[in-house]
Formats: sequence, C-alpha cells, structure tokens
Amino acid sequence: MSVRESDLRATAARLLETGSVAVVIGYGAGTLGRRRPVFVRAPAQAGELVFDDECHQNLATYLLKPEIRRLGRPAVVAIPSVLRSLVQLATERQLKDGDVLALVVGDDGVRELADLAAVRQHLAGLPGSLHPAAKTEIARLSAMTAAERRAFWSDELSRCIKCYACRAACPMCYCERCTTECNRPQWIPVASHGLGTLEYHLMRAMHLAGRCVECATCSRACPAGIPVHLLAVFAEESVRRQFGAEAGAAGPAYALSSFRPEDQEGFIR
Amino acid sequence: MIIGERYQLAPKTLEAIFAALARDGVRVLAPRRVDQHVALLPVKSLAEVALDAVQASGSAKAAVFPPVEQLLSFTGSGQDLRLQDPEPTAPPTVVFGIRPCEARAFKSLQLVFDWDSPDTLFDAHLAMTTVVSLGCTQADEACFCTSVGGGPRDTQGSDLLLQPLQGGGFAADVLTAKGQALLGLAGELLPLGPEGMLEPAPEVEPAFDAARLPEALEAAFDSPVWGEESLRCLGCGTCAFVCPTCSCFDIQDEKRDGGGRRLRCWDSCGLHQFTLHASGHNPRETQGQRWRQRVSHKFLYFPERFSAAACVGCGKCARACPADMSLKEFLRALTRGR
Amino acid sequence: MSRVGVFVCHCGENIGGTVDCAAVAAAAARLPGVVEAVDYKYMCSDPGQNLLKEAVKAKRLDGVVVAACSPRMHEPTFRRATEEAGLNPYQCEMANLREHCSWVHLKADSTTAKAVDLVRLQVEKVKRNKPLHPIRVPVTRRALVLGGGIAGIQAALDIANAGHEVILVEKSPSIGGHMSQLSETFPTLDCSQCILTPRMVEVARHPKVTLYTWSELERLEGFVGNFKATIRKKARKIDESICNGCGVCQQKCPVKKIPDEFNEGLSFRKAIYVPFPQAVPNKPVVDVANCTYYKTGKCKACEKYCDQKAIRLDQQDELVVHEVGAVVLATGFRTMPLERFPEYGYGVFPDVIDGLKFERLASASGPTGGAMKRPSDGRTPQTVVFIACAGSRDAQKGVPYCSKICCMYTAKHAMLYRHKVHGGRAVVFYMDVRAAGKSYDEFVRRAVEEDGVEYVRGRVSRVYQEDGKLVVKGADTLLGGEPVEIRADMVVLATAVQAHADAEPLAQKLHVSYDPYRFFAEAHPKLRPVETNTAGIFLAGACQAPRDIPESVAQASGAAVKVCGLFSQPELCREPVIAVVDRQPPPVFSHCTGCFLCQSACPYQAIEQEEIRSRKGELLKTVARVNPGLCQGCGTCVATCRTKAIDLQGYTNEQVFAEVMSL
Amino acid sequence: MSATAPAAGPAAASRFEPRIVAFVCNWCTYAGADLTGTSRIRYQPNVRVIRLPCTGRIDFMLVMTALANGADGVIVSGCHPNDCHYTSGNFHARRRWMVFRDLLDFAGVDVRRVVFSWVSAAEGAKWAELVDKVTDEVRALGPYREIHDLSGTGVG
Repeated sequence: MSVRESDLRATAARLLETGSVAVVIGYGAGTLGRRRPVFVRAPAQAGELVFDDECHQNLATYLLKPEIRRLGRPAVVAIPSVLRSLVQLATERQLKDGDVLALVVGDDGVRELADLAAVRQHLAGLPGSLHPAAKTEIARLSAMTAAERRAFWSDELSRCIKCYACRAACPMCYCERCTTECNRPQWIPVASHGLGTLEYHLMRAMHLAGRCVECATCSRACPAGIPVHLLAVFAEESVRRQFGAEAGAAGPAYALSSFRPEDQEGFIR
Repeated sequence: MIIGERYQLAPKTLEAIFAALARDGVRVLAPRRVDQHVALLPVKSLAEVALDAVQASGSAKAAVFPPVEQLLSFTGSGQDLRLQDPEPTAPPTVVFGIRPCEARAFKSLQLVFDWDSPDTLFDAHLAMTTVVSLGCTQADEACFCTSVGGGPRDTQGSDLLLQPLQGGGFAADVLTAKGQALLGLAGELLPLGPEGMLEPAPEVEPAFDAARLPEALEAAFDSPVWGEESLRCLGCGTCAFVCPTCSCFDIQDEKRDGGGRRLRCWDSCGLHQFTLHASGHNPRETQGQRWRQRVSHKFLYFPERFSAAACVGCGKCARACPADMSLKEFLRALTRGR
Repeated sequence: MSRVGVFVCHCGENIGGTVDCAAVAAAAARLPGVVEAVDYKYMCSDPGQNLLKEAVKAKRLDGVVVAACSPRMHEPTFRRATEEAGLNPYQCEMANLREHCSWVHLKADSTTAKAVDLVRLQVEKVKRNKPLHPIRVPVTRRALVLGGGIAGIQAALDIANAGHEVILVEKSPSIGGHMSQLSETFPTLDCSQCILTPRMVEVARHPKVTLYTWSELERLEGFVGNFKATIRKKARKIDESICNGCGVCQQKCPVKKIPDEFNEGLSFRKAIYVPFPQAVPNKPVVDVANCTYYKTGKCKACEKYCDQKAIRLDQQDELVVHEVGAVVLATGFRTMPLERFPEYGYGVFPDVIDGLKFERLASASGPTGGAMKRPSDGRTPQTVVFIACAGSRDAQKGVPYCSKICCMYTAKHAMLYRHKVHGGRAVVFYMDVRAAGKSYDEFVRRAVEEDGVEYVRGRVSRVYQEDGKLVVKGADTLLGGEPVEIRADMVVLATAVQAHADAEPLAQKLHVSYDPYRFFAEAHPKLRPVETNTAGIFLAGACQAPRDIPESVAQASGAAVKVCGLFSQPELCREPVIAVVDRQPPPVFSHCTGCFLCQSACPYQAIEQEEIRSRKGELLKTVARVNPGLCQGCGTCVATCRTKAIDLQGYTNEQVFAEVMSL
Repeated sequence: MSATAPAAGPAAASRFEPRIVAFVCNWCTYAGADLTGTSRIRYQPNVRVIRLPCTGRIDFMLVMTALANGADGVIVSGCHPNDCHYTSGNFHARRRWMVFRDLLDFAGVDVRRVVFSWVSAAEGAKWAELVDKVTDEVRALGPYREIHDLSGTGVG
C-alpha cells in the first residue's frame, strides 16, 4: 500500500467519521487487474480504497445518478478530469457549489477541495489539455485525406453496436433523454447500421463541443475498442482553436451559445 | 471422415481449409486483433486469427442473430402500400475459433427463437452456419463455464472442436455433418493416433452451485443487495450486447418517402429505456431492478421455461463492463447466502 | 389521417406559363393525407379564396396548402381565408411556386417536378401543424421616463397628455438637464430658461405625472407591458411635503466654498442648496459629503432656522416600486473631460474654459449676471479664441465621431461674445463647419458676416501662457498650412459629446444594447430609430447619439407615440411563433435538463427558470421556461437544446424534419 | 427523394442532376430568393428551399438528415453578420457551423457538399449565382452514395 493510498484511506475514514460526507466515491480493486468504482459509506470500509496509475475512470459520472444522490453528500476521489467535470457540471447547474468534496490524491498527501473556487484554483495549476495521446492521434488523422478519414471511421464504427457505454460512462452525457431517444422526430436511427452509428457519434461529439472534459472515459468504456473519444476531443479542440482557450469546457461561457461578432471563419460565401 | 472421430489437423491443412472457404466466398468470423483489442470479425486467412486470445469481445450470436436485421420492407404509401418479406437467404458462414462456452450458446438462442413458432430468419442463419470451436488452454478470472455445466473442452453447440496439440497442429473432433463437410474441404485426414498429446486444459474452479441459484434468487428478490451491487453500474447495454445468449430485440420502422422497412435491432435490459413507458412511467426505475432482472432472467425465469440457464459462463459481460460488474463474483456471493 | 387540401394557383401566366399546374394538382392528389387538390387561375382573387373556403367546409379539411406566390406576399391573405372557413389560420401553409420556381426556371418537366416537390414539402409540414393562438399579454398603461432633461420632459408630457400615467425619474435635485444651463439657443437666440422653465413647471404640475428627482433606477424586471421598476429615492434630508422653498436654510448654512455644479464651478454653493433659482422642485437637498453635521455631528443650523421644521437630517434612502408597461430612456449626455488634452491647457489656465462654462458666463442667471468676465480676474476678455472639435473627430485621443452640436454652439458663443463685447475679437478654429439644419447655415453666416467672427480653418497645436496672454498656436490650412498665432484673453473649447459614464451599467440593467461609445443602440438605424431591441423600451435625446434640442424634442415625441401605440390596446397581441419548453406528466415533468445553456443563446433574455414543485411544495426540478412576452421566435435556443426539450411553434422539429424527409 | 427526378431538357437527360437542399432564414435569404424571382434571374432547378425563421434555428442534425436522406449537397444561408433580424441568431449559427464543418471533415464527410453563405434580402443575383455554382460543383462531385447508402451497411 502506497503512502498516497494510506493517506486517502485515513482521510476517507475521518470524513465519514465526522459525518462531513455520507459517501466517498473512489477506486477499489477490481477483476482482471482493473480498478472499479467503490462507494465507501463506513470508516471501516475505507480500506477498500486504492489509488494508483490504473485509476482512469471519470467518477464524476456517478455524482448525478439518483441512486448515488440518495446516499447523501459525496466526496469523490478526483483525478484532473473529475475536477474539470465538477466545474462544467456546476456551470450547467447540475451540481451546486459545495455539493461535492473533491479529494485530490498526490504524493504530498490528500488535498480536500470543498468548493469550486478551490477546484478552479487547483485546475489552474494543471496543464490545460488532459489528453496528449488523443492530440497526436487527431493530428495523424487530420493529416489524412477526407476519403482516408472516412474509411478509418467507417471501419471503426462498423464495430459499434450502440450499447451506449460511451454515453453512460461520460459525465457530461447526463441528459435524461438523449437526442438518440427522441422519436418525434426520430432524429437518429435506433439501428446500429452505418447511418445510425455515424449520426449518433457525430451528434454526441457536437453536443460535447465546448463541454468535453477530455477524460477519454468514453473510449475506455467501449466494448469494441472504438476510439470514440477522438471525435469529442477534436470538437473540443476545434472550439478552443477557433474561439480561444477560455471557450472550452470548464471555461466561463458555453462556446456554442455565445459569440463574438469578430469570430473568424474562411468558408462562408 | 466419420462423425465422432478425432483427426489430426496440421496448420497447413487448416490454412488450406481457409483458402477453400475464401474461394467459395464463405463468410468466416473469427477472433481478430484490432490494436490491442480482439473482436469477432470477418477474416480471410488463418494468419488473421488471434488463436491466443482467451475470449474475443463481441458475440458470435451476430452470425445467426444480426445486430440489425430487416424483417420486411414496404413501398408506396397511403392507399397503395405493398409489403415485401425478405427472402431468408443467409450467407454461408463459418464461426471459427470461438471457445466451447460460447458455442453452447447457440442452443440457448435456438430455445428462444424457436420455442413457439420457428423464427425463419434465425433458422436460416443457423442452418448456414458451421461452428468451429477451439478448446481452451488458458482461462482468466472472468471464466466460469464449469459453474454452469460447461467446460474447456465442451462440445455442445459445436460442429467441430479443435484442440491444440503439443508441438503444433490441432486435434479435430468431428461432431456433426456440418463439421464433417468443413473438414472435408481439406481432403482426407489421418485419425489422431496415441502420439498426439493435447495441450493441457486449464483448471476452471466452479465458482458457485448453479443448482442453488433459483432458490437463492427467489429468496433475494426483495434484498437490498441488488441496489447495493449495482451502484457502480452505469446503465449501459454492453453486458447484453456482448452476451452470447442474450436475445432481446427492439423493432424499429424506418420510413422514407416512397417506402420503408422494419428492422429487428439488439436491445439490452440494462438500458433505462428498455422498459420505459410512453407515459414516462418506468416499471424498472432503478439500476438495481434492472440488474435483478438480468440475473433472475438468466438463472431463474429462463430455466423455469426451458430448464437450462441462459448463461454459458464465458465472462464476456464482465470483461466488457466499463464498471467491472462481475456476474461470477455476484453469484458466488449470492449462493454463499449473503 | 390528415385531410389536407392543396390549391395550385396559376397566377395567370406567372406560374401557369412555366409550370404544368394541372399536373402538380394531380400529383398532389396522390400524396398521402391529401383529400382535395385543385388548380385555379387566381387563388388570391375572391372566387379563388371562396374556392378554398368551400373546400375546407365541404371536405372537412384540417390542413391547407396554397401553392402560389411567396408566403411573404400572400400568407396573411390565405391564413385569413382559412380562418374565415372555420379552421385555425396556422393550419395553412404556402408553397412558393412563383418567386422560387416559375419565375426563375424555364418551362420544363424539371420545373414542374420541382413544383411537385415544393408542394409535397408543405403537405408534409402542414400535416404536422398544430392550431396556434395569438399570444396575448396584458399591458400596464403607465410609462417610466428616465431622465428629466428636455427629452424626458417632452416625452413625459406627450404621454401624460395622451391620458397615461408617467413616472419621471431624474437623478439630480432638479429637472431641466443641460438645457437649463444654456444661455441662448441656436439658431433663434431665444433664452433657454424662458422656453424651458414653463415646460418644467407643466410636467411637475401635471396630474398624470409622478416626479422623482434626486432619484435613480435601482432595477427593472419583467418585459414589455409588464415591467416592474424599483426606484431609489436618495435622501434629500428634508421633508418635501412641508418645505416651502423659502431658502432660509441656504442663507444660514455655514459651509460656503463648495464649487457649484450648475455653474460649472464658476461660483460656490452651500452644503444645503437648490441647484438654481428656477429649479423644479424648488426644494433644497443636503450635500452630505460637505455638510458639517455629517462630519462632526454638530451644526444643524438649517434645522434650527427652518420655521417649517422640514429638515430631516436622519432621513434615509427609500425604495419605491412601480408597475409600468413601457420605458423611455432619456438620460442625456456629458461633455468629454479634457485631461487628455494638455496642449489646450484646460484645468491649468483658468481662462481656458469649455462650452458649458461659457454658457454660464453668458447666461443672465449665471455667476456674472451675463456680463462677459473671464474666470481668472474678472476682466473682460478682448480676444477670445474658440476651438471646435476639442476631442471630436479625433480617433487617436478623443472620439472618432462628430459631436454634431459644437459647430452651431461655437458660432452662437462667438456671436454672443461679440454682442456683449463690441470691440472684442472672436476667432474660431475649426475643421469643417457642419451646419445642416433648418436656418443653421444662415446662422453661421450671420456670425461671420454680421457679427465679424473670424473663422480659421485649422487645428490648434498648443495653448500656453505668456505675459498674461494665452498664446494660441495653430495653422491655417486654407493658406497652405501657414502658422497662425493669436494672443487671447480667453479660450473656449467645444468639447466632445459623450455618453454618460454609467450608461453601460444602465444598459445592462435594462438589457438594451449599446454601441462602442456606450450610446444606447436603436433597433434599426433607419426604420426603428426610437425603439431598442428590447420590446417596450424606447429612446429619446442624446443618450442615443449627439443631438441638439429640436432633434431631442422630436425624438422624444416619437418615443411618446410609440409608447401610446403600445398602450392603445388592452393587451398585446403577438404572432404565436415562439419557442416553448416541453412539459410532461410526472415523473418526467419536462425533458429539459435545466442546464440553461440556452439562456445565453437568447437575444431577448426570454428564457427564465421555473421551479417544478410537488404538492407538498418540495422542489422536484428546475427547468427552463420561455417568456412568451419576450420571445421573438428566432429558434436559436431550439437548435442549442441537446434533449430537444425546446421547440419552436410553427417551425417544430417534427415539421422541419418531415420537410427534409419529404425530399 | 421524390419519385420525379429533375432533368434539364432531353439533351441532358443522361446528365446527373444533383439534389440540393437549402436551409435559409426567412428575413434575408428567403427574401433574397424572392427578389431573384421578381427580378426574373434564372438558375438551375435542383435546389429545394426549406424556410426557417433564422439561421440560429438550423439544427446541425438537419444537415446530416438531408444528406442521409438523399441530398447530394446542402446550402445553409442567412443574413450577413450584424443584419440578423434577431440581432444575433446568425452569429450563434456561424459558431455552430465553424465547429460542425470541422467535425464533419474530421469524420470524413465531404464538406465540399455543405455550403454556407450569407445572402441578404437585396442580393437576388447572389442567390442565383450561389445556387448555380453549388449545383455545378456538386454535379461534378457526383451522387453522394457514401452517405446515401449508409443505412444499408451493417444490416444482416
């Protein structure tokens, strides 16, 4: 057990002891050498918590689930993408400031971020972009011809069975009714055929543009190993590239419901 | 070659069979590596097959029960509407290199699709499909075939069972006429002599006593354990989509000006919308209720109707689950009376 | 199943000449849901409209498609006809076979084919139309006028005389605004006070007008016809109802040396004061910042000597709330502070003054009683230089725009000076003389030709002092930039007109847009000059752009008419093409997730929060609601909504989707 | 798409006639297209106009839907910046297109077939030019099978 882990367990136990939180959402040991989300509700349970480099899943997703909300005030073990999620979810009024206690586990111990100000301040010290690997892959694809990209995506998406694991795992896909479930009109075919999958993934990426926290939890959740996160991260990047860094997720305003008269494009005739 | 006999199959010969299949334009689905990921995909040669993978993600059921299948089409609209049934012409298919556990699932699917009136589309696919399973030489934490009546060398549902031989090549057990025909593509083969030693099969410890499950499930219906254990469940449909035995589907009509079609699409009881009523009411409101339905259906309701569990212990659901929900682990705990 | 009627118009040869209308009708008849399809020479003619009406009744139609000209031409016509036939007018759509088809394509099968497509498109739409009903919002027939200058006064009077109540709010102790500071006014040279004071009194006495001076708008809520204005009455420290304006308090106040704002600091006032003799109301206000009592806790001289016992030194600010249906913004302007122009020596040399100071010097009611005495030593200046465009048309250090009134008042100043100091020399440095306006140019000519004012075309580079004289250095661009130097006794700067420093926060308070110079923006520069983009809020006077008195008054009357127009009906009636957020039965309540990302997409601040509560009153969900009074129906929010919870009546997702799928 | 396919005279009967769907705002481009009509300026008959109040109303999914449903090209057009009847609808739309077009391109959708433009109520001639140009460009590109046939792929 690492020092970080022992600190985390101690902190969790204390928080539950004092009753300042009702549940600590963190990572525990899972099967096949994986980490799984655990919901620690008693100090004695704190030993279940683990923290290491295998902890990838964005736990912010759980904060909005009714089953979890019923448990009471949560603390959440927060990797950077979780922190960005907290800010963005607050901007979208899904969380109130102070609703959640964020636990940032570092070698210097566990930092407790009780409100958004603290979260923002901590984020300010982190690199803006959370997914460099995605950036290089995006660069590789962007270098292709449109036809090559089309081929790439139709091959990848041909494996999509529309299980919606990407959506379910995504902290920003919290809508009770997704566009895919609208049937008057049926915007997107339900079937997982070529059109149904392409339209679904384009729609999702577009709806994440300016909101995506770049955790890549969506593609990790995909049972078919499709790099769906590239679409969302690309859209997010597109927003920042064209409207400025502050236009991205966790920024002050949602880029697609704000504008600058001097926004520059090169394609409108 | 005789049904019930075991033959020696050299890699070369197997390659020849693949070549023959390719020549005849037979669709071959087999575990194939894409990046770090092994999925069941069309292959053209033996070289493409990931023989070393414990399990491919995705389900072989796609061969007989496609994720999207056209049930009928129509043209015209208003007064002059014309319906058309699709001809049940399924492509000749070989499912190669799936594990014995998954092969067993074809029987379970047949139970559902043909229990009252036979499903002509499904049957057509099944008739055209030859299942070549590959005996296991390794197992992982998710495997529990032995807990649900299967095993690393089980033959049920397979037309041909291949087992790796020490020093290369395979032992091929011919189980059905289809298997016989497939092996025939290679010309005459020698029966496997005593010198042919099989690679040892893995030990798959039984995780629970399936016999105790119905009773345990009955007892646990109102238990908080369902909600408790599904807290981390994200409510996606993955488990059912990758499950070789899950057979739920959703009917979708796609209309276009001048016509349209009716499709059968995979569905999953893990999804909130699965039981959502038009009124907005949902009889399975919580993830706990959905988890309970999934487990009870496989080990209580299905056995009640078909006297067989709707689970082959392949562990695909657990491997695919983004939140690491483990059926095996859950059932073990349940039968240990918690 | 729908029962749609399709009516294909030949429009004489206009459509019939290019499109095979009979074929179009025949094709339409085969479309699912179409029970009647005919073609006719002129659908818009009476017989044509009757044809439609008869069919609606006879065939029990629930949808009508008129395939004719552009809906921008005849949609109202056919919707009326549809309504007269007993169907909801919004069950009628038009296919544009003329402007978009027959007039732009040759006679060909492809043209007829296109016509059929256009009809099919509208048939698919109209099948999904829902009856819509005009939006009615009640109107509070009471207006709020912000600003008690001439524009505000004029607007208030016009509205009040039309019989509507007016709340007039002025932030200073008296109404009158800049006009009350002026001596004479161009181009007639009649005395400003003489024409303004009666209006001030009239508005204050008007039974329909409630006047709040020494007050400011705290906040404005609501929407057109239904605003709620909260006004802060700053504490005057006297009881206005008792005070009779005798002025004893002012005499007795010991604090003497406070620069007088009304006289632009050319004289002093007391710590309790009435800004000027003709002030309305003629009631003093205590200058808390300078009053001894508030500094030391002692004095109260005013209280002691007031025989009305009207002094209330413990009086606090008060908030009053009024429901109003419309707002007129008439908050006026300020002149540009000249610190940024050290070369003119303003603030350094006492005899370099700005236009308003000169107005006070020239005014009979001013500190010098109208005698031309310069600030420094009270001597009569023998040479006066007037510098136009001090800050105007100067993109570098001032403002790029023309302040419009300076050319005229500079001419007036030079004239007034010459009238008062007959031997004196008046020199005007200018860039151009812009005297567009009724008898304006004649006025400037008079200054030059009759009153001998010298006009030098050129900019002043610098003003400095040298043995008691102000040396003005410039160049005469008409003489090829030949240097000019004038030794003056006084320099008057025509300072630029600017928006008030607090114009921006006020605009944001009212949700009206404003230009880069913080002047309030009109809805349309040409066709809607007195309206803002926020329904129910109007503009008058120099808060919109530099204006002179006649323009301000005209615009004020224009704004007043707009307000009266608004007040002329009992309720506002608007096109029902607005966005709505869906409501669902429990447990869903609404598909809106309450992310409110749509809010900033709305140009009209029409999206509000609505709390859905259980019978017990506990909060179940906070969702968006579109205020039908504010929504103008652009649909930007609809395209922004991820859950498709917002839809636009008349252009619903189902309708538009069906149109696309029909092609 | 509709049963009746346009064909510009018997001579060009064999020529491929693209289907163009145009989403336009009511106040500028629709009015502009009306002006094209009143000015009797001719253009190719391949375009089908869908009228919306404002470009701000145009959901990006409509563009996908049009292409998937058989359109070979799409035109999206509204008021020039600062001319929007609703003051800022076109500004919001512009941002949406800037990202969506990017994304389409990244996903390998042929963005040459999706044309955005500003056509004011006074630009009747511009509308005609635009439609002709886009029609010719898309005709050169040929039918957009890749997208039209998508709903067929992956159906067992």
